[in-house]
Amino acid sequence: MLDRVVRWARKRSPWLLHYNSGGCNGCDIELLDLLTPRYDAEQLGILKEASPRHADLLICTGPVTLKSREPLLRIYAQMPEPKWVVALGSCACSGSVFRDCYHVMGGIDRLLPVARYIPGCPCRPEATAAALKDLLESL
Amino acid sequence: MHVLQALGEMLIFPGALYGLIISMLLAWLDRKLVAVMQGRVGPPIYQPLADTIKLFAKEDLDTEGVNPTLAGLLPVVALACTMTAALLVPVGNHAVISFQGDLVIALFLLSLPTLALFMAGWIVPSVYNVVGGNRTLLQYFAYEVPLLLGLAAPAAFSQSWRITDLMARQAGYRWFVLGMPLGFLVSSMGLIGKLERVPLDAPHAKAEVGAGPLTEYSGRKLAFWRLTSWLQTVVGINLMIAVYLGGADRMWRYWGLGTYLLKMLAYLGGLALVQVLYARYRVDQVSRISWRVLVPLGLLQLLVTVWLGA
Amino acid sequence: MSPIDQVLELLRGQGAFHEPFEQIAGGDCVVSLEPSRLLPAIRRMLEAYPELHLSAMTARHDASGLVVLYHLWLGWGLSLRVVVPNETVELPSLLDDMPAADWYEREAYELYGIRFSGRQELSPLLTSQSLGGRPPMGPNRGGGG
Amino acid sequence: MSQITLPIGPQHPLLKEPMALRLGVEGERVVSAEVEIGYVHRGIERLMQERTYLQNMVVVERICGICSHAHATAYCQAVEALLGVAVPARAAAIRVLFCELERIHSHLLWLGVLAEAIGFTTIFMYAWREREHALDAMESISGGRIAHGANLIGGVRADLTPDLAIALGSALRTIEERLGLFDDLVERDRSFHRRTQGIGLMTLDLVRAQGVVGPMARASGASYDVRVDAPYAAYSWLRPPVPITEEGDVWARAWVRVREIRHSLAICRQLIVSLPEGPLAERVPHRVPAGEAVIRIEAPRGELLYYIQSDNSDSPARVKVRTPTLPTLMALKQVLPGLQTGDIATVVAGADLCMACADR
Repeated sequence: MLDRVVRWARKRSPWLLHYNSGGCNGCDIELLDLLTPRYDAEQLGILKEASPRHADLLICTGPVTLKSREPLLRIYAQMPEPKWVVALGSCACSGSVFRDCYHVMGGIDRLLPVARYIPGCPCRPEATAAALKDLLESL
Repeated sequence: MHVLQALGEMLIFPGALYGLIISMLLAWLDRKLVAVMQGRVGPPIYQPLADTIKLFAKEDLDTEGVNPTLAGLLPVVALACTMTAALLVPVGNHAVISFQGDLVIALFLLSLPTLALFMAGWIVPSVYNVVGGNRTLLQYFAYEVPLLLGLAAPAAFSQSWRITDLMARQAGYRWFVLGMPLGFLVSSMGLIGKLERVPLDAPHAKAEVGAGPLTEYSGRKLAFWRLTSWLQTVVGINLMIAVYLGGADRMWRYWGLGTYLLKMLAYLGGLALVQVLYARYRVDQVSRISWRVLVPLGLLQLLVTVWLGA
Repeated sequence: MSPIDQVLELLRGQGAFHEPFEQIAGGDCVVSLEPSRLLPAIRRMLEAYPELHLSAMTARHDASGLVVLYHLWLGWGLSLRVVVPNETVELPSLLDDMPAADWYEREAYELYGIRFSGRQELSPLLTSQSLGGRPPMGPNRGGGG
Repeated sequence: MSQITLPIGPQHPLLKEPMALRLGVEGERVVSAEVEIGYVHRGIERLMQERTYLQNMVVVERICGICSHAHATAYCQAVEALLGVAVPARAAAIRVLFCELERIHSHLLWLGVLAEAIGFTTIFMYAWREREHALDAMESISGGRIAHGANLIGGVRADLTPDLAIALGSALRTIEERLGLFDDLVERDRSFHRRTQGIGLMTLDLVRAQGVVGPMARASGASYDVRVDAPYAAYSWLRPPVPITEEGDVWARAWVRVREIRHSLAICRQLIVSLPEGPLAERVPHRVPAGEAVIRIEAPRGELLYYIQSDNSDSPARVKVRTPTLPTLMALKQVLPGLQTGDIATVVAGADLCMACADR
């Protein structure tokens, strides 16, 4: 019973923390766009939080540059359980065009366990919203 | 019977349970109103409840270098103080406890959570928490005086510091807001500062200091702090309704509650409108405006009131 | 007198260069200079053209060594070309006369291994320490695509 | 008074992209500032040297998600200059159309970010709502909201058909109608003035010394705009007006940008009515003859410079990209000390940084 209540609440209150691990800005802007009037993710209970300590979902964009590695791991460690990582955009999923660059690791899953991959270059806010909703349903 | 009634008042209405429900409803309505004014849809009605349950079910990380007992105790103390204040301030025209000077005690109880919040920020060895905590304290010095001055005018006029007396003086729609608009505005600004709402939300301005004093807190502690802040909003609005808007006007038998709820919505709507229309003040701008504008205006109101009343 | 001729006149007065200019695709004029003449030439031009700014600095490899281009803007595009042999890889720093050169010089050091006299050991601007300090675009760059 | 270090970034709500500021703070005043970049450094310049000219069309659009078209335009122009190809008049006009739509969307985006930094979420929401119309217009023409793929080496891929022109016209009208709100904000709103006027002052000398370009420079009185000083594509006959002001504070930057949105709308409208007829693109060879090219164009943030060296093969020997954010960052380091901590967000957001551009 308690379990069901908690699950109900978790599905309806996903707070995001966004980290750009070296992406081109496109996905990041589209993610921010999700909060604005046309898409308004607050309907789904989604809030963008400022501190890793408050967040449930870590939304990562970018192909993980060598310099982003440390901050990314630190942010993930600071988040309280339960937590999920979402790879937003083709770069974050696989490295995309930057896969072989000398300063790029190529994909969030080289570092962190990824719960959802959202491909697209950049992915549209609709795609992000649908994928997040799908992730929440599956919890 | 007496004991049961007292218990009921403390735990159910207008005490803890009612306080929690109404504060969550108000928190939702606040977000919803702001969203609608910004051209968005806004969160569903159960949002604050879902947020709270989720936070309680989340891992509660202990921050390095912080005494866990103190960190856990501060939000509980803050919530307890706010709940006690809620018992002193009439809901509609129903006050659980009422005595001469309860207005001052209520204000004192309401300022304790602010100090606890400052402490909560100060004990964490993280820059954002400390800077946020400092700002909380700086702002506390700025808004507390206007808030007090603004509420002093009706008290001086009624020659009583008892909230129910103030309400009684306003019976028959002679609301103090009509006679003392300046005092109402000054104390409303003070209240916005106390609740750390836009435009006086510098202590937890996201773009500057993350989540301010609460940056490093997670899970249960964060949930307690959020509940405190929501309940403070309710108590603050109740206080303004009681002191300036005549409490619950009894038009006919059942209308008291209705007018009270209407006033509550209107006041909340006003707060939301201010949030939508203004950019944030810097902390130094807050103190400057407070001491150069709000305090003189509050004093003026007080003098005029005393002079007219005499 | 056309704008480029005025600049050439100015530089000739300094004895700063010997070659004629060339017009490259896209419209910029390129003037080649000896590395030792770079600083006097820049100083002279800063005096004559107050609105001059440094747009960018490009380094690249060539058969003759490392080629560094200083892309300037003085109402029209002018690039100064300096060639340093692969053995020396050192250029005078423009930092004192042109604060804008700061990060471009750091970047050139980091990506190409060019040293700038008058500046102490430059810290990497863009790349991570984990690259091991080897210039990723330098002549003997490491493997990988 | 003791000094504490206030680290901002790499993850911080103020920054949409990672960079790190290390600020020495005494009380509420900043006394020293260090800027660290490179978190978004992917090594694009070397990547481009390892890809063909054609493949690089995809790469350049992904240097930056905000000004993707500006990068593609500069790259195409450089390669076309090396090939000695002149693009058809219609293609030049459509390129400019996208440049201006991109400027509108970029400036509205910036206004929103600035508003959010000063706690004015309503303006953030409204600015981004209007920005959607510009994105819609670009999407309907090219098929991409952010990465448009509108350019080709030798011309453009996307055409402005008559029915698309009608849709574009109505999108422009919508933006224009709503723009009055932002005019009011900049001209009259006291709560906006209180947070932006006299903040983050950048003198003309600093602008010149650091080589700051674009709206940042024009807000400090510099008159440099590549579109006018060295016209390219269709700008040779469009001649956009250049708004300049001398205050040099965050407010001036907002004023310049809101003005520019208006001028961009006018250019778009002019292009709709006087779009030249003709083919969309020239056929070009894969192999580019040896040579060097320097191209400067006016991206939404200012002068964007591309240097390409070709060696008579199908991939470039050297590509250099200098983006306008780089000098802004260098200047920012000088502007931050002396500020109140409460103004850091305003100045950093007001600088319109694009780290993906700066780091490459």
